Order: sequence, then structure tokens, then C-alpha cells
Amino acid sequence: MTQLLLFDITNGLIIGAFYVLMALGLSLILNLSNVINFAHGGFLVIGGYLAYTLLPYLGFWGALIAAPFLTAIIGLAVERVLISRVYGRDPLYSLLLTFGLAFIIEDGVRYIWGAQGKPVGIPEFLSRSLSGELFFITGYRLFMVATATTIVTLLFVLLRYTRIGIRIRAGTLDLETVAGLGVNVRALRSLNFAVGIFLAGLSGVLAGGQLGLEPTMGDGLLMPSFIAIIVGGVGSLAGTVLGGLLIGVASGLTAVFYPSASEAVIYVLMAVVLLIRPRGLLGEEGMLT
Amino acid sequence: MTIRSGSAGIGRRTVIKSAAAAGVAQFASPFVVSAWAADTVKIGLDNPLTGTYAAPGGNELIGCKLAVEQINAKGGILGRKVELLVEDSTSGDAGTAVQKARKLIERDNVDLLVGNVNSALAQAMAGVSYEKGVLHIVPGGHTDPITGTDCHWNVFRVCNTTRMEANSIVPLLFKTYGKKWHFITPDYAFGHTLYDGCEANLKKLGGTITGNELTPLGTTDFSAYLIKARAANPDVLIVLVQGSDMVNCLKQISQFGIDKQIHVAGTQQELESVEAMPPEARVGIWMFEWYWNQPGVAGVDKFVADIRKASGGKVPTARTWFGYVSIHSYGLVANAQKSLDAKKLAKALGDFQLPPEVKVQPNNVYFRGGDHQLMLSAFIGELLKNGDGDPENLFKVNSVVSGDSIAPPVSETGCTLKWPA
Amino acid sequence: MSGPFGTEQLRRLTTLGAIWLVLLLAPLWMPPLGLYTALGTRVLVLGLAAMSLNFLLGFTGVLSFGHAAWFGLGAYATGMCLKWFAASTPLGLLAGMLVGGVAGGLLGALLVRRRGVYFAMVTIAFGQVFYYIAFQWLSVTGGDDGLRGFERQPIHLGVATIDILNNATAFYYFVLVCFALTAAVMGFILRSPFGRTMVAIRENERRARFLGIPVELHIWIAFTLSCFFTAFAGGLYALVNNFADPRLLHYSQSGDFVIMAVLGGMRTFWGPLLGAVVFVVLQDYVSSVTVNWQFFIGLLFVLVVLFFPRGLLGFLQQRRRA
Amino acid sequence: MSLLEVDRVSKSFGSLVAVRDVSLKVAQGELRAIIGPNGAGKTTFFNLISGFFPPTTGTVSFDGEDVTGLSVAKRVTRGMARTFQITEIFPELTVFENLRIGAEVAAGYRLRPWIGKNAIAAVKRSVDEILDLTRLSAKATRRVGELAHGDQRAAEIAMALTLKPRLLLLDEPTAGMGEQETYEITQMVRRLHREKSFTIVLIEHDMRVVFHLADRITVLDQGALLAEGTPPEIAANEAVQAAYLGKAA
Repeated sequence: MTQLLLFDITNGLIIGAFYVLMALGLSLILNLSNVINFAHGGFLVIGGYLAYTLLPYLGFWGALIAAPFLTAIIGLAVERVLISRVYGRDPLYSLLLTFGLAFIIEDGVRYIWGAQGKPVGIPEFLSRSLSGELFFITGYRLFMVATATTIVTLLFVLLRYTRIGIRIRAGTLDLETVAGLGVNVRALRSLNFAVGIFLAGLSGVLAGGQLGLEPTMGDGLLMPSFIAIIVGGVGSLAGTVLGGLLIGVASGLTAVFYPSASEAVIYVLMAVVLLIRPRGLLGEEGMLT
Repeated sequence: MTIRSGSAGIGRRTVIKSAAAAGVAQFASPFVVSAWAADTVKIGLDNPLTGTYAAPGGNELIGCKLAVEQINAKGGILGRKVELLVEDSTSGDAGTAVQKARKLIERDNVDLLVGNVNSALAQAMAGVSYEKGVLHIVPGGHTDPITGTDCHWNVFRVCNTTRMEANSIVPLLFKTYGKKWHFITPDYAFGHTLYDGCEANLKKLGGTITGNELTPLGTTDFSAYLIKARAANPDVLIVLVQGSDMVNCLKQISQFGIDKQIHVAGTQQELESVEAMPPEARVGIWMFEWYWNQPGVAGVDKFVADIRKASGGKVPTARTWFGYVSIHSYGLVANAQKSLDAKKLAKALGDFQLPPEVKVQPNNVYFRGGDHQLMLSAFIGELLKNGDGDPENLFKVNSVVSGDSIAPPVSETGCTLKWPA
Repeated sequence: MSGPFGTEQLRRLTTLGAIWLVLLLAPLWMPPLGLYTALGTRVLVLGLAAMSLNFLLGFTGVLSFGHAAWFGLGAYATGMCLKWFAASTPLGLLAGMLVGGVAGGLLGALLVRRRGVYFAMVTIAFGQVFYYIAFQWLSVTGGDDGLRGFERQPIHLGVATIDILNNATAFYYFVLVCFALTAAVMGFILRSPFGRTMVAIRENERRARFLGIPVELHIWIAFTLSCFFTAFAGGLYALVNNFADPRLLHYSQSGDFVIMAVLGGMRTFWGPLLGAVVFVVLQDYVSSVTVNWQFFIGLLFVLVVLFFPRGLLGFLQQRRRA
Repeated sequence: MSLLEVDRVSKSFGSLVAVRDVSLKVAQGELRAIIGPNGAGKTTFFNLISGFFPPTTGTVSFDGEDVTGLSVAKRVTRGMARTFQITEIFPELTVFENLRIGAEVAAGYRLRPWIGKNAIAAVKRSVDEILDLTRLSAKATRRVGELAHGDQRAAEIAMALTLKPRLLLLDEPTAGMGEQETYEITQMVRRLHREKSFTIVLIEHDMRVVFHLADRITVLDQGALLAEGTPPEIAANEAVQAAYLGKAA
């Protein structure tokens, strides 16, 4: 029993690592641009399908690198052409805009690749389990966790120690001042958005190896990352990471002990957190209210 | 404005422009709508074309279109051209499905309503068709009540009931794989009835159940359930989830190497899902409701060839066949009865035997008079990791069990048809 | 102010007259246009929901992106009441309104201190809680298969009995009456001193506060009222389909309501109804023409945001002012 | 006894102390001006009085009652009203509508779903009175957003007046105004004080206005109380001159 419990917690962390990856992108965009990107799930799907298309030519590793970059480029274009127009306007508009984009992307994907699900093959050695005992820790899932960890570390280093990163962080707290300092906010936001979408694309490729690709797979993954942000506290990337892992474990455990609540549990978790700490676990007073 | 593929067999996407134009015309002139009613026999298809069930829904559409073209080629129904009005019911929004059903019946006054892949939507639609007394054929919604406790005189169903699925395959799995079973069941009506069917059979055979994982529809990560299932260490792991859930589940099973330690199998399997899986995930004994590779069976090759033509080289799946059968059975009885009267045709459809070119399989296939359930065969066999001879030949049929041998007697379905005066 | 608050009495009365005339005659003019009564009924109900949302969004300036939850709760409660407790349509509607409204009010109390994006996010998330409850609590809600097995019941008015079940037109008029009553109540409140404090909060929260208005309390009341109206619309929707499914509580449904409000003009009283007409008819039409209808709906969202942020009516008003 | 009594209030944001131990007594019917160089903490001090945020230490009492812990709304009902340095109005509404909201709140109607004919008439009367008092009657039906800056400032003061305040807090009423506008506002404040005998506390930069209006003057510098007295006394005060000249230099 205790062993089973241990397994499930580990497993939950693995799932959580994936949510973190997706939620971070969402969080970056929300923090700097004050935009809830409903289309994030859509970009994830694009990433997955691009990988599927590139796989025959570049192989898994090639696709793993190329697809997210292509997704980021698409994202950048979308940001420049559409999303940048609603910056500074009532959040209502960015919500509706990305909401519409989500529709367009899902339908576009169905139009291009068809409604029929698509498999993404992964390297043989990754698809094996660690051991008969720890069968649920496959090479691939370890690889996902490793990727997530690397990305998180990179991101935090970037935000702490590079000029761009520091500006992004400053912008999160007080955009006016940053603009006042002569920083090109527009470029900063575009870059930041691209990074966010890159993460979405990457999550898409990784998900493709684990799940069957499907035009609608985005929605299912959007909400958890969304909750991860609220639980962790809007405005705090560390919080997002914490939130992601938390809901991963929470859903993993309930799936075993009370399956019929496995989806609802993350929302209950959120409700509880908000009741105790209205700002979320690591959210700071005065952010985005 | 609705697509009328029957009249020309236009592909759905190519139709947009012309349709839009026609749409304007229709909005402009009040008389178009009423004008239609007279000269054609109208069949309304209210089925998912977007969302999770888009793939099966799309295939059923292809089957329907082919049938309509064939009927029109042979002079239509009662000498009148058949037109197929296609509406997207969406995959889960009953409100829309009902809305479209009303649209087809009230505005376009269709003679036959067809749909839905999603059992819930099918039943919601049945509510409307029953209220309006319109003949209604459900091609691919599996939950038992449709031809059981909630059956109606005007509603017919082509695909299996979950009970038939269970009966068709459980004994074989028991014989080949062993007596200790663990289930992964989708947590909604379809899954529950399917599980009950399997359980009943298993009990009869003296097997035991080590557990049943109820997974919410749309579950992407099955690891938690698989860990639990594996810990129970059964002889067989039965996967009852469908569609993309099944794909994800089997994919993770193979990655975890569970299929190396436990037998993995299930009841209903569909080509749509199998094609969405990577080869290593294609394992176990399953049951197909129809399969395209039947050497030497009358009419199959022609059917497959026609579908390939219509679908850019893809073979027909069970779904394609469901659509095909739905339309043809209606055409046949209507012409036989020389009438479009719903009640008359409903009576005639009861115990109506499908001809070879429509049933395209060895055994007798007919709608049972007592509950309006089609007695279709179950194709039992094993999944092939890679296409044998044809990339889409991913299933090796071992036996074809006739429908009436696996269907519970009408008395057990809980269906009593109430006919209008 | 605009809509029924327009300055020139005459113009206001004529618009009102026109709107009601169009609604009253709908069953006559719709069929010739290739529309159908059931569609009209649906537009009315969704329009009412959009107006209820806009009561909060357009007149208090608070963006709730989770109103589908109250809509759905209303639908389920109405269905359950009809199914298990009493075969009475009015009673069912009452139950729906109460359940949805009370639930909304309770949660609202947790939310009123949040603003902007954060308020939107939290409302979405809380809405989803109810979605998953409806989705997974099979024994009570029927889960993904939805709540079935109830029918709207004939209306008994001492003298006569109106069969709203089988007579589509009769049902349309029944819904129209419900719509009229709710719209009247909304309009009434918006013209009251309380209604004016709502607008004050929308216009300038700080000033409102320093005029001695306890902003949180007033936002909470507005939110709760809006939930009651939305839930009532939800109850009607359950009657339209004789069916309730989880999809009603999903955030994408909330999105539909918001776009209806914005599309029609969220600073106007009747805008959301117009938005609902355009949105529902367009969706019904496009989805029959092409399998890729979602693309066009998405495009609609984008175009509205970029080119009609004040909505159709708002656009007209600007033209008039200019 | 004094109407407003502020006792050694301080406000610090993190390490920064914006107001340090400032006390103030304003008598019934007095017009008090608060001056001081930029960043002296005048507006922060105002915010502490009006309840915009609570003081870190110290108390604010109004008419003998300790209101330190009370919400803005409660203070308003006790009779405090304020305006802001940056005009805060309801731009989309007409002048009349702007004032009506205040008048209805003052009459205790804010939660009413309806009010009777007489009530409506009463509200209209009080609004018209104030429109007249503030010389805005002619513009009553214009949308405030469209008015000239001066008129917007006047409208904001008018809104404060609709609350029938016993204490009027004006934050730089002449901010950003031209000669003529400044003169008119000054005259208006004077009328309010002399004819309607309002108790007024105002922050002002323009020394002419201050010395023209104020009964007493409070000088803040770097968040602390520098001096207090009648205009002549303040004019003669070296410390004050130093503070200003120091800033000037």
C-alpha cells in the first residue's frame, strides 16, 4: 500500500512536470502582457502536429527541436498581427481574441491533418521502462521530466541574470516604469510571447510522444495549467511551478483513491487555496487585481 | 441551407462557395424551402463532424453519401431523387444536436432522421423524432437503452448494443487468457453498461474481477490507473475505453510494457483508433463490428473499392458501413412498400433482411422486429502491429459470430414498442 | 446612457415598439426566411442569458467568464425538479433560478475583491468546478450522457391550458413572456438608484467609493442578481431541449455569452439580444454550410474584437453622437 | 471643540516613511490650507484623513468619533467628502447624472430598487441647488467627459457637495488651470466657505489662492509638520521660507 502510494506520488510529479512546462508559457504571457492566452492549448496542438509532420525527415530529435521553434514563429506572427492590438485594452478583449484563435487553430488543424488521430513514434530506447518494478517510469517520461527541469532552470537563470530577463521581470511588476526607462516594451512583449509559445510547442511535441495527437487535445491540457497558475499565484513563476506539481500529484492520487473526482479535484484544490490565500500560494499582494 | 450531396455527391469542403451562394438565394426567396419538399426524398444526417467524435462521424457520412449516390443511380426512392441534408451535431452539445434535429424535421421536413455517434445525443434526438413521429435510424450510438428501456416505434439502431459486444467476445477471452480480470472502464453510461455485460458473462463462466478503474471521458494520462491495475496483478487487463482515450491507454500500456506481463484485450475496437496508435500499441484480441478484409465474401470488394474512391483511398471502417446500411435499409423498404409513411416503413423494417450487397458479410443481418436492433455479426480477431498486405489491414479476423447468437432475447432488453394508433 | 436610457423619449419608445413587434411576429416572418420557430426560441433564451451577463459586464463593468455555470445550474435544477419533485413548469423554473442564483451569490462573495483578468480567471475556474461536478457525478446528473427523462409541462391558467410541449409556437410565446418579464425587471433595476450606482462603479470605481458607495457590496449584489437572471435563462434552456448536459456549464459556453454581449454592444440594454440573434443564426447557418464552421465563428470573435469593440449598437450610437 | 482631529499619524510604505507623526485640528467652519513642497506628503496625509488607506500609527477622529478604522463609505456617511488632484468623475454620464448619484447616496437611496415621485423630485431639487451654487446649471445635460478641464474640476467639487458634507477635502482644486478658471474656482470655494459656511481643508500649490482663502495654514515638509498658523504668521516663518527656497535653490 505505502509502496503504491509512493508510486502514485512519483507518478503525480511526472504528470505535474508536464503541466509545469505548459503553465510556464501561459504564465509568462499573462504576467507581462496581462493576456490570458486561451489559444495556448491550440499552439500546443500545432507543436505536436508539426513534430508529426517533420518526424519522417528530421527524426524524433530533429522534430523535437524544430517543431517548437516553428510554433514560436507562428506565435510571434499571431502576436504581432493580432494580439499586440489589444495590449492595454480591457482584458475582456484579449480573452475573446485568444478564445476565437483557439477555435480557428483547432479547426485549422482538423482541416490540414484531418480529424483522425495521429501517432507520434518515439525512439525505441526511450519507450522502455526503467525496471519491471518501476514500470511506470519509462525512459520517455524521465526524459520529459528532465526537459521540464532543464527548461525551468534555464528560464529562471534567464530571468535573473540576463538583461532581457531582468526587464521582463521588472515589466511584470510595473510596465510603465520600465517603458519610462526607454525599454522597447513592444519588442519585449513579442519576445516574451514567443518564448511562451515555444514552451507550448515543446509541450505539444512531448505530449505527442505520450498521447495520440488529436485536434481537440488542447482543451484537455489547457485548464490544468490554468489552475496551476491560480493555485501557485498569478505573477509568480515559482508559484506556477509549485502549482503544476501540486495538481499533478493531486490528480494522480485521486485517480487512484477516488477516481470519479480525478478531474474535479484540481478545482477543489484551487478553491481551497483561494479561500486560505486569495493570492494563491506564492502570489504577492497587489499583483493583477 | 444544407449540403445536398445526394444530388451531385459533392465533397463537403468543396461545397462551401456554391452552398453559400445558394444560401443567399434561399434567404432571398421565401419559396425555396417549400419548393424542395415536393420533388425529393429528404434524409437528414445529424452527426458529429467536429470535436472528439469527428473521425467516426466523418466516416459514417462517407458511407451515407455512397448509399445515397447508389440509390439515386438506381432511380432514387419512389422515382424521386434522394437528398442528404448534413448537419454537424457537434460531439457533445445536446442542445445543438436537438436544435439541428428540429431544424431538419420542422423546417426541411425530412422523411428520415439519421444519427448519432454519441449515444447521449442519439437519445436526445430520439426524443425529438419520436415527438414528431419521424423515422429515425441510429447508426453508431451503442448504449443499450436506445433499443432497450428507451426504445421507440420509430427508432432503429444499426451498431451493436454493449451487451452484444460483451457476449460476443468474453467467452473467447476467458478461454484464451484466463479467469482473473481487471477492467479500465470509461465513466459514463456506455462504459457502465459494457462493464455490466462483461461482468455478467464472466460471473457465468466462473471468473473473478480484481478491480474496475472508472476513468473519466477524455482522460489523457492513464498511468495512475495502470499502476493500480498492475498492482492487482490479474491475468487479463480489459480496456473498455473508446476513441482517443483508448489510443492513449493502449499507448501507455505498451510503453509501460504491461502487455509483456499481463494479457491486454477488450471488447469493441475500431479501425479509426487502431490507425491512431503506434504499432507497438496494437495488441490483444478484440471485436470489430464490421471489417473490410473479407476474402471471398460477396459484395465486399466492390464496397471497399467504391469507398476508396470516395475517401481518397482509405478503406471503409465499421462506421462507414453503419452509415451505408442506415441509408440503404431505408431506401429498400421504402421502395418495397411504395410509401414514405413512417409507421408503415417502421413495421416493414422490423425483421427486414439486408441483401448481400448491403450487409457485405457472411451471416444473416436483419433488424429485429421486437426492439428494432440490427442483428449484425461480430468480427473477432487479433490486432496486427503492422499492415498485412495493405497498410490499413491491421486486424486478423479469426471468426465471424452471427448477431442473433450474441444478442439477448427481446424479453431481456426491457424494450416494449408502443405503436401510435 | 443608451438603450432604454436614451435621452429622447420618442426614439426610445419607437425602438422599444419595433423590438417587441419583431419578437411578437417572429413565428410569422421566420419560416419564409428559411428560419424556424425552435431557432427563435433558442435565440430568445440565449439572448436572455447574454443580457443577464451584460447586466454585470456592461453596467457594472465586471467581467465574469464563468456565467455558464449559473446557466447550467439553472438548467439542471429545473430538469431535476421536473423529473423528481413536481411536474410543473413554473415550479421547475423557480427551482432553477433559485439554485443557480444562490450558488452564484455564495461564490460571488469570494470574488468581489478581485478585478480584471484575475476576476475573469477565477470565475472561469470556479465555473469549471460545476462543469466537472455535472460531468462526473453520474448518479445525480447523468454525467456526460446528460440529464434526461423530463418534459416541460402544459401551463394551467385557471380558464385554459396551454400545451407548450407539442406546440412549438405556443412554447415560443411562453418563452417570450418569460423573457419580457425578466427584461422588464432588469430594465427596472438599471433605472433605479441602485442601478445608477452600478453604472457609477463601471465609470469610475474610485469616485464611486468616495461618493460613499460600498463598492464590494454593490458589485456583489449586481453579480448575484445577474446570476439569478442567468440561471432563469438556463431553466428555460432546459425546457427548450427537455434535456440538460454538462456542456452547458463549460467555459466555452460562457465565452459564447460574452461574445454575444460584446457583438451586440455591451454598453446597451438590447445589444446582447441582437448579438445573440446574429451569433446563433450565423452559427446555425454556417455550421450547415461547412464542416469548418468553427473557423468562421473564431474569425467572428477576432473581427469583433478588432473592429467592433463597442458592438453593433454601440457602433450605431457613436455614429449618432458624431 | 474641533470637527477634525488628526493625532500623530504616520504612514510608511516599506522602508519609505511618507508621513511622520503629523497632528492637525480643524475647527467647525474653518478653512484650512495644507501646503508644502513637492513630495512633502500632502496627498498621502489627505488619503489618511479620507480613509483611502489606514495610517501605520496614529488616529483620525471626526466630530469626536475615532474614524481611523472606518471604511471610506462609512466616513462619507459621517460627513467627509473629498476631491482628487487628478479629476475623478463619471465621464460617460451627464453633469446632472453625475450629481444625482451623489445626491441619491446622500439621501440613503443607494440600495433602493425604486423611489417614489416625491423622492425623485427632492433629489432633483438638491441637485439643481448645487448646480446653481457651482454655476453648472447651463451644462447640466452635457456629458462630463466633453466639458472643459475647469468645468470638470467644478463638477467634481459639485459631486462632493451633493453628499451634504460637513467637511470638504479638496486636493489642489486649481491644479492644471488657467488664470480665469483658477479665479472662478477660488471664488467658488470662497462662496462655499463664507456663504454656506462649509468646513474645508484644501491642498494648494498656488500661494495667491492659499493666502486669499485660508483661515489657517499647515505646512508639511518631508512628511513632517513644519509649521502651522495664520497666513501672516506662515508668511513670516523662516523655516517655511527655507524649505521653499531650499527647494527652489
